[in-house]
Amino acid sequence: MRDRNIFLIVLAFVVIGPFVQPKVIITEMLIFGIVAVANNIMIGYTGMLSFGQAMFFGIGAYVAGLLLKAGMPLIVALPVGTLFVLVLSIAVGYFCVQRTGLYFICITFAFNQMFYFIAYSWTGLTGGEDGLPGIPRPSLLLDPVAFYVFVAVVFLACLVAMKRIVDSPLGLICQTIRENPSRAAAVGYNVKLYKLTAFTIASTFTGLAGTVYAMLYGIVPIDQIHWLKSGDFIFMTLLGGTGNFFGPIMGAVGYIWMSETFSLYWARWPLIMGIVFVVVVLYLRGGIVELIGKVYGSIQRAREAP
Amino acid sequence: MISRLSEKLRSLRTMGLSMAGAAALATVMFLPTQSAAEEEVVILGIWPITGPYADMGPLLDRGVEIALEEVGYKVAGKKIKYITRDSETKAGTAARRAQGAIDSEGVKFIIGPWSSGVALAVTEVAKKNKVMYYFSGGTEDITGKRCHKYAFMWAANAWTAMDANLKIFKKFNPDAKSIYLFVVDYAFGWTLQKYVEKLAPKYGLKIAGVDRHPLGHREYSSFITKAMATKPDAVYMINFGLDAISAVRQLYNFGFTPKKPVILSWSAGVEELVQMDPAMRANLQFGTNYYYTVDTPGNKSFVDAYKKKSGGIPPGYAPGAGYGLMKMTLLGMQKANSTDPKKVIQALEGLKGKNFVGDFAINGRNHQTVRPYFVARTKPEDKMANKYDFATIQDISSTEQPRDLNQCQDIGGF
Amino acid sequence: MSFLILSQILNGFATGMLYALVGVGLTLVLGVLNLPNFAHGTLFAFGAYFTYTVANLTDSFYLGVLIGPLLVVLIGFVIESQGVRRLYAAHHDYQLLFLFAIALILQETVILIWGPVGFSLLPPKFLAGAVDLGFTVYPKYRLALILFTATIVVALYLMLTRTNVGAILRAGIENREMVKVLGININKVFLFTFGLGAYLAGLAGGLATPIWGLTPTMGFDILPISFVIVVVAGLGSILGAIAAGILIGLAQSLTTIWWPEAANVVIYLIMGLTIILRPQGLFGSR
Amino acid sequence: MAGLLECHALSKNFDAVAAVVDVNLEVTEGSVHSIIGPNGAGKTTFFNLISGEVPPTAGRVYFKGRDITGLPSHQIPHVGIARCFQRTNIFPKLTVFENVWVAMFSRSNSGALDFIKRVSDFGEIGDKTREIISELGLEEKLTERAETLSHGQQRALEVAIALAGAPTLILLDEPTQGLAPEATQQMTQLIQRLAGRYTILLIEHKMHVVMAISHWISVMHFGQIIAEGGPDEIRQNEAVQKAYLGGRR
Repeated sequence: MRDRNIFLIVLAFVVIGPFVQPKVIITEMLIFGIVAVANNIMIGYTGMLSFGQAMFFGIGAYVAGLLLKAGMPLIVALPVGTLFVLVLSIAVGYFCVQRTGLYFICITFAFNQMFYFIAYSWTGLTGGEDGLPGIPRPSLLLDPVAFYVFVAVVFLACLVAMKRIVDSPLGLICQTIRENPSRAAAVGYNVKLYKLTAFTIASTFTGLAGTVYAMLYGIVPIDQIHWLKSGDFIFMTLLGGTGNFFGPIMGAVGYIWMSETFSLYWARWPLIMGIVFVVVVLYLRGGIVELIGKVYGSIQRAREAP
Repeated sequence: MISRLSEKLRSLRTMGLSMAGAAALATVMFLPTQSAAEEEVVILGIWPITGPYADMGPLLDRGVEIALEEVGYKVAGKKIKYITRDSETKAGTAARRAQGAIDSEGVKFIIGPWSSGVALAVTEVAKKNKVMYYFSGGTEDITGKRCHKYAFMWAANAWTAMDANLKIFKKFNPDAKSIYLFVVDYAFGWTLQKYVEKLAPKYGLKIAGVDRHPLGHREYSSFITKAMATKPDAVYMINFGLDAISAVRQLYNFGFTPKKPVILSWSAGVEELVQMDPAMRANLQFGTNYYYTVDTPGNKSFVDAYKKKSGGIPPGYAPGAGYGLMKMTLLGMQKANSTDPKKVIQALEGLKGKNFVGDFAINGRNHQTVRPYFVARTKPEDKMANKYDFATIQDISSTEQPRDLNQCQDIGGF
Repeated sequence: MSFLILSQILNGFATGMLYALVGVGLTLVLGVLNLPNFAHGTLFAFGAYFTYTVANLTDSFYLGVLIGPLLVVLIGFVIESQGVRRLYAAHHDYQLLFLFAIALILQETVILIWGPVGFSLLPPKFLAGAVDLGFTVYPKYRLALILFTATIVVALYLMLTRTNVGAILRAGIENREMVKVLGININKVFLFTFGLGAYLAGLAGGLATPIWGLTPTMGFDILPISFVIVVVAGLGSILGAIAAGILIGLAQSLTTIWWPEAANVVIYLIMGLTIILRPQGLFGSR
Repeated sequence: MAGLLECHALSKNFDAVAAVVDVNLEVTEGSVHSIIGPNGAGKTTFFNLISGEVPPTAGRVYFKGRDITGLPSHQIPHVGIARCFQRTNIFPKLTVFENVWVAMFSRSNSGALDFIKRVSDFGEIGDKTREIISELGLEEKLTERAETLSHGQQRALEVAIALAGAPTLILLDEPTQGLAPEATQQMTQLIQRLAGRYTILLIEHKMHVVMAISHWISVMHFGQIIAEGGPDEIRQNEAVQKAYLGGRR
């Protein structure tokens, strides 16, 4: 399927979604959709697996939340929150990209924990365990519909921006690093620098999503910066499929949908989630994208058959 | 030319097909949920079913069911639809599920959850959606700093609870001079600590030291050695659930108990005691919002009904809270003879009466349920009538929080 | 004050040795198998639950500690041979997803089997109670724990440095290709390593029960700490994991004297400093 | 006359093993310079020292008179040295076009961090990429994934990637390795075609290829250069025959 068609499907989802499901759930799907797509710039395009993306999501949310609470307008709070994450991700990323493979996973994981405990301990600023409450929304966005439209616009804008990035030379360079880092260096690319760039871009979009999340319930709960959330982000990305730019959106939608649905029927629902993940890993590496491709393919074959 | 056109048509068709496919997928995935029928009132219980408090969710839920069975799932002429959601003890998830249930199921009343952090997120959702919210117990902010017209708290006020703990401790340990505090390091823990520090002089007690530990901490040896070095007359614990159980276990390992008493100041009662070996819980004093031996008319029928469902285990704080929350919500509806949240709230404000925990009154100014807080002391193993006969409730007269300590300046309007 | 510091050092060793066991198990799997084992924590939990069950059935804590961890090894074998083995060629992301999924499944299985409510297990009679050491009163069980885990750790270290099996494992950490070239059945090596990692996690879980008790989520509580140990130690360093485990245990308990709230933060401070000052870890070479 | 590339007393030790020992080598601009020697002689390590994959233990490397010793590998292409690897070393999941395009882009003057424009917006780079691909006879595979190419085509792609970096000097590490005779011949012809335009430093085992295309040959043995000269000289050199030709195959 061509990108344009997929984009239309995404658009259709954004428009139809809120009519068939609670807006808040679709809103979260869009917010985490941004995160999952951004995460895929690292996982799918550059071949880096960060287990620490929740720290950027959470910090984006905290900074924007604090600014909004201080009476700053949206137009200041969101960009400043995002910029803060940008700068921070360069600093954190600098240490992380020095290592590869498992060590990279461990370091990002450990950084995540460090920032979690900072947020946890710095109660005066973040509210610690109780979360950062009372974040106001601008009066224009008080109405749930208006807020949904706002999130949808941010989502689509992020999508276009990230699509632009992966279609740019940078996107291609990232893929060369995924495919063969030493060869990428041998044709003249500073691998660590580009990894840092990919890390920063992914983290910044993640932070941006965080700034929007801060307004969703008017509270930043501490679990949004916990390492389990970083895990969620990875699972969303992989569930959707890393081979396609749009795949992770389906991952975010599917992940939230599964947790919402399964939890209604069985108290031990994480077990079902676990089984789904095992199936994905063992039989469906391409994620939901591959599943759709297979179904689509078999329908086509069936149609062609006499 | 024609081929171009047909190509265009084909791409249009793929587009149409994909759009239709997306719509179909969306419909299959998200079967439209019906919102509440007119003659139904939908009450949401948001409980921890998975995550660190997974043990509490089913117990809370069981308590609720008993309250509903008592009224035959009907109130004020309407059928009650009681639904539950898993909070996972994650504030973000709980907020999403609460908001989702309000949007799709037409929820008008929320009860739960179990922990303070989650409650503070849910209370925002309730406020925004003008849905009545009855919180079990914990952070005093619900009826304090962040009070609002739609939120109520069932558990006793923190001041009330700490005062009761100290009073009973002093009564049974008249020679005691100093206590050492273990405090879980977050807002609710600090609140309780603040009150203990304020109240201790009143009972001639000195605070020998305070150690704050992170939530979910399991290793207390270093706190215990530090505490023991100050030779306190008791360790006074302001922590909950597994943290408290771990600390009790290790205090016993270190030989602190049973020589000297340990106070669990905000305990779940039965739920925590069953996880302790009888040797560990010797010489324990615990304060709780509900203990099953409380002697009130309403309580006996509840305990009997509960034991039938649980296979003989008596209810602790969690089932008591579930039962109590639903009872209070139903009471409001009955008094208002309506299921309109606003009318129910108005009916509850200032309401006084007796129920299974004893005399209660709802403070109209901050929506705090004023009610007894129970303090009990464990029985020695050979005095236990059965394996759940853990403790004896001591004097239960409780004092209300002084008005100047309450941070609910203005509860606001609807 | 100095008495307090002495007792805290004792405390630090007791927890530190448990951390070391968990850490060595994880670092072996990480180093030899090159696998982000996010199920390590739940193996720790299973160790505790199996120990509890066996101890209750046989009325002997010692049998529990002996048999419980061995049952965890069986789980480890199943995970390795049925799942992980098919993933060695895959990217870390899928390995991680798989192992995390296993962790979820195992944790929920604990609740299905043993229920969501936790348990306590007291130390055996012989080790119950406390002894007066002069400067402090200290639980006998913890003293025994220090001695026992120290023995295990030393034995483990000797096994890994002085025996053929150890040589193969260390070679596996240094250079996996070499092990293949040497004509050793790499599948067996991997199975053994995963089993050994599971055993150490399970043993730590079993030994920890009289101190930390049992709860279904205990696996997810220990997991972050074990990863920190590996980062501080240096990936694949066994000596490093032992040292880092003890170091973190000590740091935690000593922090309690002056800044109790930071008992957990200090772990991550140590780790942060390590990353900045010595990114390859204290004992790492890569 | 100073050479284009000069190595002065270049050495590399891995732990206790000396892989390259005190090598002095000069590559004349415009020449095809081959390095031969038995397996394990240290030829590839020597390449790695020049292309910055590993830093030398001792000695210096000069390129166009500039000291490039220890320069990180990603800066080497920018001084004008391109490298082809012994094992096929391409980007398997990318298309042939993309493989060559990135190498071309690396040396172009466009902002390296340009992530506003699409790849397709760089018309000139795209055109040049296609040119090089055609030159190497891969034009029909333009949009195929590199992993689907035959071995010979992958070797050609490897050369294309090197050429795309607009180098002065090309390091070729056994370009004909594993190729069928016909493909070997094509590769030989290709190198001969390139010979006029680029300076080529070549590691090669197939003697007929070496003898056919080289202007100058250095023989390496146990990390040392044991002989140097034109093809005829080398053919007749006794030390070489003993150490290398005699002992091989």
